[in-house]
Amino acid sequence: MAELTGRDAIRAALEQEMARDERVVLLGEDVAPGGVFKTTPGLVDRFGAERVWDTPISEQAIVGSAMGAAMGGLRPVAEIMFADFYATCWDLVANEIAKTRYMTGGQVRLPLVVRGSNGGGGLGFGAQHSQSAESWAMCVPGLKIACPSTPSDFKGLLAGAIREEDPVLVFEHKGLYGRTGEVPDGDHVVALGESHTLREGSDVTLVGLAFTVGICEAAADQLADEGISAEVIDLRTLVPLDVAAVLRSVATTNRLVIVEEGPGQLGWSASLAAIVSDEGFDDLDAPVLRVCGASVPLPAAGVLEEEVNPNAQRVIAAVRRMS
Amino acid sequence: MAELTGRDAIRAALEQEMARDERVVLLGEDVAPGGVFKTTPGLVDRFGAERVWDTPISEQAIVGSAMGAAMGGLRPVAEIMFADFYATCWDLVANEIAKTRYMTGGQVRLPLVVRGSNGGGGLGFGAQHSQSAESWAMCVPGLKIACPSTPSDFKGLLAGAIREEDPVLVFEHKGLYGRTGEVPDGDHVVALGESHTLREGSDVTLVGLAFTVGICEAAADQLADEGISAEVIDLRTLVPLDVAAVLRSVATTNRLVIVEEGPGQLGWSASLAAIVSDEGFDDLDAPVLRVCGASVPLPAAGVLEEEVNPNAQRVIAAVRRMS
Amino acid sequence: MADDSSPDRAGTLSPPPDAADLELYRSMLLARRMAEKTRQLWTDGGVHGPGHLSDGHEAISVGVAACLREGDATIGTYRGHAHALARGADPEAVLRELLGREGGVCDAKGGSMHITSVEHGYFGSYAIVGAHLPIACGLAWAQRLKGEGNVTVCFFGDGATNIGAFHEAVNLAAVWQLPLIFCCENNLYMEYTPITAVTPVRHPAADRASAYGLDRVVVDGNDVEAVRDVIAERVQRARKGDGPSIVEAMTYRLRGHSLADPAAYRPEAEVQEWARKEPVGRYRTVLSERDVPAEELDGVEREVSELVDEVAERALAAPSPQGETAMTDVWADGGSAWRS
Amino acid sequence: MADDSSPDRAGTLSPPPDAADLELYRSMLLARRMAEKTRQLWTDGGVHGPGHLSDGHEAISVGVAACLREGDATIGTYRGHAHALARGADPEAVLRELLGREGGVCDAKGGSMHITSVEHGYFGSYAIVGAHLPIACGLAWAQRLKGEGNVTVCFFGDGATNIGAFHEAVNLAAVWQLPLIFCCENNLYMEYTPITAVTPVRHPAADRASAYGLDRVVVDGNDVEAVRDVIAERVQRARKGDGPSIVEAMTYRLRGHSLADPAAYRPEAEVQEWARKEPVGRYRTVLSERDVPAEELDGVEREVSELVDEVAERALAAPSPQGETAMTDVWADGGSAWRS
Ligand SMILES: Cc1ncc(C[n+]2csc(CCOP(=O)(O)OP(=O)(O)O)c2C)c(N)n1
Ligand SMILES: Cc1ncc(C[n+]2csc(CCOP(=O)(O)OP(=O)(O)O)c2C)c(N)n1
Ligand SMILES: [Mg+2]
Ligand SMILES: [Mg+2]
Repeated sequence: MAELTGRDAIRAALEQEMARDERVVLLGEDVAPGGVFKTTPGLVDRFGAERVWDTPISEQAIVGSAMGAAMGGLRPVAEIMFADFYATCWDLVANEIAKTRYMTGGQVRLPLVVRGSNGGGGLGFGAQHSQSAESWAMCVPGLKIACPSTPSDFKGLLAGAIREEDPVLVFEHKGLYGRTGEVPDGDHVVALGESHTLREGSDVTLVGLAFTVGICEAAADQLADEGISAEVIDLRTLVPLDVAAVLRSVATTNRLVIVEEGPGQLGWSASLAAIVSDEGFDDLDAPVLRVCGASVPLPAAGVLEEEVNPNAQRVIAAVRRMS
Repeated sequence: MAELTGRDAIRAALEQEMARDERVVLLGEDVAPGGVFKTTPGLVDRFGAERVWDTPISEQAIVGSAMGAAMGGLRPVAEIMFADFYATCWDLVANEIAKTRYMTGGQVRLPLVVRGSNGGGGLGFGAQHSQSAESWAMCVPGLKIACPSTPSDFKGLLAGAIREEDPVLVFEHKGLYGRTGEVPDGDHVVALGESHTLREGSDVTLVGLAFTVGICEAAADQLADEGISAEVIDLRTLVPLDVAAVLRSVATTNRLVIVEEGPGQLGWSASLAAIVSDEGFDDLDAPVLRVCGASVPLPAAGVLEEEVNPNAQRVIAAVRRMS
Repeated sequence: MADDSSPDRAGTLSPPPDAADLELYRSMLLARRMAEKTRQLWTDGGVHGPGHLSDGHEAISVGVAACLREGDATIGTYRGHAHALARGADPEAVLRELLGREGGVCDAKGGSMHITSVEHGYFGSYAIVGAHLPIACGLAWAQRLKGEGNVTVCFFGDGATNIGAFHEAVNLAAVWQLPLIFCCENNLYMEYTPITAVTPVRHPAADRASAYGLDRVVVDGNDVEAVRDVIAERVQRARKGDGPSIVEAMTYRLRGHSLADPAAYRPEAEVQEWARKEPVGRYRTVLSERDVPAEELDGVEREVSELVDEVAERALAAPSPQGETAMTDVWADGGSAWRS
Repeated sequence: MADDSSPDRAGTLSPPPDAADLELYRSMLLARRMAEKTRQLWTDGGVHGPGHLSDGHEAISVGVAACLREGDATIGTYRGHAHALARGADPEAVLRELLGREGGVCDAKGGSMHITSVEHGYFGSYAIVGAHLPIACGLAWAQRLKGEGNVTVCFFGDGATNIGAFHEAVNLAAVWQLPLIFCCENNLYMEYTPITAVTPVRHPAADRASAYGLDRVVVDGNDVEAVRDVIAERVQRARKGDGPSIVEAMTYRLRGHSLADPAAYRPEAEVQEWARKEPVGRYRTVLSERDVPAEELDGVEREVSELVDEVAERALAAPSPQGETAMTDVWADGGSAWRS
């Protein structure tokens, strides 16, 4: 075990996978000089410029090339600097990468990863650099979606994504790049589709993803002081979605609060809430509640960003509303 | 009243609004020759080439120009031929049009409409020309979203959208272009945000949007034969979303089935289901059920498309599951 | 033709020159007859959904395929039937796909706009204008890393030159010196709009080449040998590591943009002029002038027509796919599960 | 300068020539001092979030603004403070925005990357590379329809020339003959990567002009009068209906890409060379050589420095915005309700 930051954990996963499999190649803007979030330093020195390509500012060319390279037998990892920029190449992601295996009757595999920074995290990046784009992706069948919350998962889920035979988008919450945590040494791989129960509890289930997992934990701590025992589940991936684990938990706690950073108008928590409200109907003693970001673009000023983001107090308020 | 097709109703709305307000201008691919769905024939003759611009195949330039033109004082109506192609200009739609008023502290208004064909409708257009992109838009605060289901609303909601001071995306279901219906003559405008209760009922509420409204009606007909009285609500717009009307209905029927054409994985029905499951918790005698498209890209062959689309039988099965 | 360009696998072992000519003729005829058959099947109601044929364009797909070898990749648009066939795709599997039958080349999931035959090096037909140009960059990048001297040819229309993906892809290919030939089939129209009405240069692909440091290459796209020769040279460069090319091939659709389009927007004189220049009849004349006997040419025509009739009959007799097919092959494990 | 180009509203009534020169100097100095102040406020922790300054680029925003009149529009990037100021945006409102205070020019919702001052014709700073070029087309289209001879100038970086939106926008502007000047600030780098490493032509904007039927125009972007003169000519053409232009102005950032970037990737010799060419000191030398007395120049400098210090002090004293501000102005009715 080593204590690593999120960004170093990503680098460790890339190094591990590139060393293991020479078909793994990287591409993106400024990836050779180390990346603007410092997730790729030194990789070009170890693996050479043919495997670590610096691209022009051409997101369509980046993810399109990743797709073509995967069809041609490589296992590319493309970086999209900010997930908001998926909008500049959404056609390639949503219409081509997600659909081509199916449309060709399974003639191609697309083992590729697109990774990049996601979410706000109080860093003041504003409306065009802070979105939670994982929900955009979940609207489109054919994409796997991973959203790690710890340095260990930053490494393990990225390695798992690279080993998948299907396209995976990895959303790295930018508020977690700098947080440290224990990361297993050596080959560390987490398979996609398994949620992680961080703590068990009996009164309410709190479900988070990426940055909001920490919010759930903070809320659970405070609730514990009030004598309320909260179970905390980190979903880890949206596709595959570990609905079974949430339903199992709700069967015990009978209450569910889902915490999503993105706008409440529409996002992944709505899907999970709708499913659990249906399939867990008989287990639920209270409505499933969602604590989400406000349905506005993210404002720049710190006090305003705080105003619209979910936080532990809002989660606690939701739990109180249930009892 | 005249009996018009959906496509003629659109043309009528455009003509009505262009005649009323010379700031209303059109742009898009092949709009001058009448459009591939024949929604704009003759408008260039009446209003001139300066107000009906044929563009290159440049979706970013089309919607970007619409935005700039709106900032400059026009009221543009841009056509995106197939809603799937929003993916090629999603940055302009989701990151610029949706956010610029907010990001500039209200310095600009963006009275603009982007309209285009949406959904499948059994026409065999396949995975890249049949998506239900309205849910992509709903993930992004700052866009109003209209999805008409009748020729009358094709005209009225489009006119209403053009008169809005905010950006509106109008999703025209391509399976409805050819269907006919009564359309009021003269100035016909429907304000955004008001759902339409097509028939009242006491046992279950069926909520549809665009093409699925017809599915709800067909299901309601058959349910009536079985002695089940279904209320049918046409949402008409997703933003603003008329949650109040659905909650009112559920307060009477105590049961809700939502029918969405897009993939069940994530879409607008999840948001509505989550909200009603929460706010209507005490009224509900059964879980809110969603009948959605399968979570796969849309296959081309007719028999396969049928397999994945929602239909009246599935709605009826859902209603039966509830009792 | 360049020494290292062997004929497509659809051909036979090193044929003598005139046999190669006949093979070009046969291959163009196959594309033509398949288009005609498709139009008929559509008129009869058997082909459902949109369809985009390329009668008139045949010299391009065939001329290009003649320069390629196993390991080379091609990739194209919704107007892609001829491209698939030219690389050797099975005509029956193509027709089954168009008819939405079991055994369709894409399991009846792709349809007319997505004909793909990866085993023949045709990596697919993409229906959103411009999207496959960046994808082609990736195919060529993989080829370059493998180091076997293979190349990719990417087909696209004149209309595609105005979309952003075109610019990003050609630029990237030029920066990375990829073994990639961008082949524009300029048929003078996007859907209903003449390309000149929406483009500020005369040759929408070739006149942009200099923006990427590439040569300006325009070729008569209705002359199959001219296409072959120009492409062969470009392929040879790419195999040697000398980077990408743009080639603009001038051609014309004999019919509408799609099966449903009567193409009334085109001036009659223009249509007539191009009908005279159409590549299949024109190449027959060339071959006749080279003293290929009429019987031999007739024989090829008969053979191809019979083949197409036969495969159409078999395709029409094929069953519809099982409904469950709709739920397969989203993922590499063959399934479509997205939750547990 | 063209007859019909009156000075920006930030200037005074028809000044005599040397006064106009001093005004150019004053305007560049304002941008420079504001950048320096912003860097200091960031170091002190008052500016939160990312920030992109343009010390070194000042001659471009100022040279352009000198050609424009009320009714003309400009639009730029996240590196947009100088562009806003050059058109007359209130320095205090800009600093309040950067500090996230009440009275920020965008109500503290936009921040450093989105400085906008529509009342001064600056239609905003856009933080996603390339996106605002199509938007500029729309502004110019509206101007053209209004028929008042107004123009739009759109600023962007060298890196933006490789994204699809650039291509679509310049093409459309050329086809529609819009009154629009695309002004590339080529500072040799995208973030950390030299533009030449990812572009196959030497001048990423100018060498693409011919792809749109436009002239190739390169100007010394650190020479404020050269910029003004080249732009004035292009503006005049656009006002007359002679369509769009691309102008590539060569410049250099004095510091890193963003406030957080130490810019270690740039060779020291290159940095030194460009430091010698920086536009503000250089123009002071020019004015001195024209016999403008040192005291006069010192006076302008003192005046600008004092102004910036004062507005910074007032901005720092301003309160944070009310929390509810976060929920306003999604819609034109002032609110953000999305459901009933
Ligand atoms: C991004 C996008 N915009 C619009 C369309 C609709 N569309 C399909 S084909 C076509 C015309 C394409 O013209 P061109 O590239 O010249 O190819 P051609 O059809 O002439 O072979 C258009 C506009 C599309 N498929 N994708
Ligand atoms: C579409 C997109 N991709 C990437 C980025 C991240 N990014 C911000 S600025 C920048 C470099 C831009 O370089 P250039 O256009 O030369 O402008 P400069 O910063 O040098 O003024 C990049 C890559 C972005 N904002 N938008
Ligand atoms: Mg064409
Ligand atoms: Mg730059």
